[in-house]
Amino acid sequence: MSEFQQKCTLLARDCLAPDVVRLTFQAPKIAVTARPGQFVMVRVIDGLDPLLRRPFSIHRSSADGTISLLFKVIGKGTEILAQRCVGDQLDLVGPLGKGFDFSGEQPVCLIGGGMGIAPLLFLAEQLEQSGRETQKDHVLLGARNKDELAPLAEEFSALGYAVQLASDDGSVGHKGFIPDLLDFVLPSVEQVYTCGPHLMMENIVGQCQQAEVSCQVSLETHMACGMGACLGCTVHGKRGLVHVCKQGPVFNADVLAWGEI
Amino acid sequence: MSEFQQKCTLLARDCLAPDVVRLTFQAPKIAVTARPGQFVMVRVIDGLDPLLRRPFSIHRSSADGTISLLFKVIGKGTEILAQRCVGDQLDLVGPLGKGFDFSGEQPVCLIGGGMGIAPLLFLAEQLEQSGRETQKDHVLLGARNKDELAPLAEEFSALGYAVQLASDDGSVGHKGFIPDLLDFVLPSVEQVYTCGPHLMMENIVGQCQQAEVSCQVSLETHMACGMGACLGCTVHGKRGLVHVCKQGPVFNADVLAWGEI
Amino acid sequence: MKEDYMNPAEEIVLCTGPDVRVQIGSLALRNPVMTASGTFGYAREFENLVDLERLGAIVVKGISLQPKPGNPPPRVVETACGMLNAIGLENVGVDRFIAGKMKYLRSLTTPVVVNILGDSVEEYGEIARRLDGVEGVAALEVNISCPNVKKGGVAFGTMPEMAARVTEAVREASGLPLIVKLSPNVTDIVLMAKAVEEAGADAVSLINTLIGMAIDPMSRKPRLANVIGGLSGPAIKPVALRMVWQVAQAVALPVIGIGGITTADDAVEFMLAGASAIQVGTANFYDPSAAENIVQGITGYLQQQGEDRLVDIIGTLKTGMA
Amino acid sequence: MKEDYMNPAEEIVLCTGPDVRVQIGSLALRNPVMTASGTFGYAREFENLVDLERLGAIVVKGISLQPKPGNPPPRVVETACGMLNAIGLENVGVDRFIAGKMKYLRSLTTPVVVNILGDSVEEYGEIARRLDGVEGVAALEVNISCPNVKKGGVAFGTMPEMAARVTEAVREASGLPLIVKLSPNVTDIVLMAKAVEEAGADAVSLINTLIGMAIDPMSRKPRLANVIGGLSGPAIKPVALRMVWQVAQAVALPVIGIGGITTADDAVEFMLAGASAIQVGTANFYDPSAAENIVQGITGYLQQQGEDRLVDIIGTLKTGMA
Ligand SMILES: Cc1cc2nc3c(=O)[nH]c(=O)nc-3n(C[C@H](O)[C@H](O)[C@H](O)COP(=O)(O)OP(=O)(O)OC[C@H]3O[C@@H](n4cnc5c(N)ncnc54)[C@H](O)[C@@H]3O)c2cc1C
Ligand SMILES: Cc1cc2nc3c(=O)[nH]c(=O)nc-3n(C[C@H](O)[C@H](O)[C@H](O)COP(=O)(O)OP(=O)(O)OC[C@H]3O[C@@H](n4cnc5c(N)ncnc54)[C@H](O)[C@@H]3O)c2cc1C
Ligand SMILES: Cc1cc2nc3c(=O)[nH]c(=O)nc-3n(C[C@H](O)[C@H](O)[C@H](O)COP(=O)(O)O)c2cc1C
Ligand SMILES: Cc1cc2nc3c(=O)[nH]c(=O)nc-3n(C[C@H](O)[C@H](O)[C@H](O)COP(=O)(O)O)c2cc1C
Ligand code: FES
Ligand code: FES
Repeated sequence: MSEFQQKCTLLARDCLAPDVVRLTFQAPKIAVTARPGQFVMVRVIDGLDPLLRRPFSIHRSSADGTISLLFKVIGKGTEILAQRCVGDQLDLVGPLGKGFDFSGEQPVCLIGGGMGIAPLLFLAEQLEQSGRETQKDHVLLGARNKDELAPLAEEFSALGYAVQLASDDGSVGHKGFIPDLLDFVLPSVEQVYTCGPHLMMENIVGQCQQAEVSCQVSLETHMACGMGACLGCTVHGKRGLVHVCKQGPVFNADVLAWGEI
Repeated sequence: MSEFQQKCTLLARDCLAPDVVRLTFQAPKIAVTARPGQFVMVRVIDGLDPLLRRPFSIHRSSADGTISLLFKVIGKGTEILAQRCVGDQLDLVGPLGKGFDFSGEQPVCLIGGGMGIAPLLFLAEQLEQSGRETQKDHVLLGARNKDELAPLAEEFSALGYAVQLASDDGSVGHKGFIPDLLDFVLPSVEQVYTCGPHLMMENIVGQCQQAEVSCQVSLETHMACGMGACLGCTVHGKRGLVHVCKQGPVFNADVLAWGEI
Repeated sequence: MKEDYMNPAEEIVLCTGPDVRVQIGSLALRNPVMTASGTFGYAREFENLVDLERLGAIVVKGISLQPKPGNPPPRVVETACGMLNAIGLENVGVDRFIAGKMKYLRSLTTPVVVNILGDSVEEYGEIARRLDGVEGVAALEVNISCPNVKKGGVAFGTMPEMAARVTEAVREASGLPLIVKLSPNVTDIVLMAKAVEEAGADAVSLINTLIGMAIDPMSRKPRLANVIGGLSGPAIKPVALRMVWQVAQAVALPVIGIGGITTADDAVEFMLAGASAIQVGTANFYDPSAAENIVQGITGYLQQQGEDRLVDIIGTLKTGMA
Repeated sequence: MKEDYMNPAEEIVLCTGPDVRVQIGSLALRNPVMTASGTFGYAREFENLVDLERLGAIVVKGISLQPKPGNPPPRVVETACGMLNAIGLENVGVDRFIAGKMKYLRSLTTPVVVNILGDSVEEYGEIARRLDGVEGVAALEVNISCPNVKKGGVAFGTMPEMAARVTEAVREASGLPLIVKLSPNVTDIVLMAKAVEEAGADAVSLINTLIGMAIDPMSRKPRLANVIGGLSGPAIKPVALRMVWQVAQAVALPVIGIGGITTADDAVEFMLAGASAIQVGTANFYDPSAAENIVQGITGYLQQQGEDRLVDIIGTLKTGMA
């Protein structure tokens, strides 16, 4: 495993919803090494405010040396990032962390909530490229509304997956919570991959445990360094604290102490 | 006297030289009230680094409600300011300070060195609009080279002034120091207005005192507030310290203690 | 004149919204937002930019017995998210202050707090005496971060006994509400707060500036003529908030929080930590509308949190594990 | 792997340029740029991003006698130009450190400084004893900002006597060069520096973090589970620089400057103020190449200033009026 610090040119900036942005960077070294579930630390500005880099999952990584990030504007850092112009050079460090383990051949289910969808597209693409029959795999995506979901859903569909949607306002798919959809899917899959809001993941992990289906989750915590140096990114594991940036962000759900995280 | 805090839209951004930029803002309230020699405090960024506003002389102020600033990129703040895009909204406070006194009718000489030229164009325009015969007035401008001087010189010429130039590299006009040109001009003027590097102004003030020509200078100091509240912007006057932002930036040269400033 | 950012709907909120009044001892404030000493001049400097009648209180630049010329320039320098100042307490002296500045200040309905400083215990007492009974002075704030000339220049604010003696001297000399402003440059600020509480203070305000320094690598000279100066601004907010929290838990006096406050959220942080009011300092420089915006933002916060009265949130920080 | 920003011309400069070697007591460094404890892990974390052989020295994460799990999350929060951390000194303990981490560290030619911490004077001594004679350990840095459990949790670094006793205990237990790392949360850091100088320290490093706090207004909870934490980053640089300047004037020991250093100019400021070396801390997080860039930038500075040897600029701040 190797990571790089690179000045990366911003190649494209698409707004999927008013506050949901997809950025594509020229990042050859990162793109070549990245695996689904890994992330990058982005310096959103050259100045000192905000000071720390921001972590984002790699949403797409392409053989042409580009990577994409998909994120929602929620605070100072993402606001600045969303306003960077095509042509700007940003300083990225990555790929970082431990990604998804997707060596199996049995049907799987990818479950993304909100921006948790970001790493799953990269995973979906890699799964598809491994030559499997993606029609047997399931993709469940949830977000606030149709605007946010539609463009992403199409990209999963284009890869051949059976995609089901849930939206908070019912503007597309099931109105409500994504885990509601899981009942019907769990019996036919051997592995669940999920990323999204904590409550959603907790619920999914519970269902998986009952159904005895293996589940990998991608976690978010506040990170100062992203590479195991600050020890700031801990969460409670069953056998003590674990560091999300190095031991994760993807964990086998069983190792985590869900009640305390 | 009244000052305003306004979000001002950046209307135009011209590069006069690689590191010399002119910005024009929609700033109706400031434009209407501004007098030559006054300045604005500009918040170059919404974040907290850099924290303080940056002071810039009003370079032009027009009846259509716009003001222009002319500045050189020398550090963090000016670098960011130079990169702001047309359409951006910047927070300006102004007009601030005491400007030039230009009530007299006798021939005058305007002497600008480097970015010290900025406030003099506004002064030259107002003098011209007051209906005087600008051919009898002199304008001496100095800067590093022709690139920096030519566009500005033309604007003074267009107003009818007799313009003489000096450049460090001799690429236009006299090769060397602007004060060298003053000998020939001083006998024919009653009032000198100057803004520029400290050494240049000190030399000019000396020549004016010898020739018994009144001289007004515009000073620069580090400023935290620009409106008389922080007491940070002091320089040595003959009768104790003076505050540049409130008692200046334009001073009658006689009140300042030139050796100590 | 201040650009009018508010629309009529927001205006109405101000009239019918939550109760944001607070009390600092006997001093009643219409809202908790004060301007900090040395960062708001004598208020008139801001009259065109800020609606002074919207502020909770105004603390004027520190006043000494005799006029002080202050330090030689340069006196201010920017630092990362902060600034250093070594103004050197330039001011016109208490008599010219009363004669020259109070008339305008009296014309405002906003309470005026006079920040005072001295070289000796006696001098503090004497300034307080001269200000006692001056119409329009609502309270005194005692800056104890000044060097005690008789004790070799050690700041009054770094030794509990000296701070207590200053407090007593001012207490004796004046019946005005007495706020003692603490220095953060100490090992244990709680000790200082307790000392001035026992000595008769009605409230404490904190923090004054941290001592700092900056150097110009090119000239190899300090960036301030005075070499060292006071660090203020957002950079120091975490330290200020910690000290306010520690002091608020340890004393019964009302605490006024100061340090890097720029937004309503900042102000709320201090109030949750136990401050009954706050002061806006350096922010007045980079955003003259900061104090006014904070007043409005606090109202918005209370509405969002479903609280009717600001006093109900003071010190309600949840530190338990729950 | 680090993106190669340097062109060949610059490479040559590094070979033929000014002499940037410095000496910390008996410890000779190829350049003055060290990485600060707790911000560079055990160095290996950065092996792909930084050429570790270019650093002056590496200070590893603080080591205690027994393994420590550290504090519950959240442990870090960003502040204006800074960050707060309450890691709680998580580490594997001295024995596992020696067994598990030293092998890699020994493979580097860069000197390794081990930062140690304890709950009691005895514990400091014991860790020092276990590290004494371990191959590859070039020096000890003693973190005295930890609470003395026997003295009700008051930090060793806030009382001169306690700091002196820790220093003596380590001095007795080990022949390694001994750096004592001072806490800035004191009224008079010079007193602390003198106390550890007398107690046998070979050098002092400063500053450790300032104690700070942050609150989330929405949840009304502290942003750190531990409530308070250590403030680091550019925000604290002015305070650090002031303390380094004060200490460098007062003691004969070499001083190592720490606090907010991000650029070569920052490093130079500390050296002009009297530091013989510097440590890069929080900057490693937001710019992993910071330390390496500083090494290069210092060389550039010396060339620009026409200086042949870095040691000639140490403490050359011009504070006179001239
Ligand atoms: C491994 C990992 C992968 C991520 N991938 C994505 C992604 O693909 N798309 C996306 O939209 N978001 C993602 N996030 C969350 C993203 O990092 C935050 O939304 C972002 O840091 C917010 O920054 P801000 O300055 O806008 O918010 P602010 O709230 O202003 O940030 C303040 C501080 O809190 C931290 N912070 C705030 N929210 C979060 C959060 N949810 N997780 C971690 N740190 C946070 C910031 O990094 C910063 O240090 C990921 C987080 C992690 C840890
Ligand atoms: C009344 C007044 C009018 C001015 N008018 C102009 C103008 O029309 N055109 C122009 O190019 N410049 C002008 N200046 C200078 C301009 O303010 C500085 O060049 C600018 O502040 C530099 O900011 P920076 O962040 O790029 O530099 P930095 O060096 O990074 O700034 C660091 C700090 O030093 C201050 N500072 C640095 N240089 C100066 C300086 N020369 N004067 C005052 N403060 C300084 C900055 O404001 C800031 O607080 C004027 C200054 C004053 C006081
Ligand atoms: C330029 C300047 C001048 C100051 N003068 C005084 C003063 O005269 N008396 C005083 O008690 N505090 C003075 N202070 C300290 C402030 O009132 C305040 O305590 C400090 O700046 C921290 O708050 P802030 O971070 O919001 O600025 C001054 C601060 C600044 C920046
Ligand atoms: C996350 C983190 C962990 C730290 N851990 C230690 C430690 O274990 N021992 C120690 O002496 N200092 C520790 N420090 C303090 C730093 O070594 C340094 O003194 C401080 O951060 C100031 O420098 P900076 O502003 O460059 O970060 C830590 C700092 C941070 C940010
Ligand atoms: S983010 Fe620093 S160790 Fe994980
Ligand atoms: S800049 Fe603040 S008083 Fe002049």
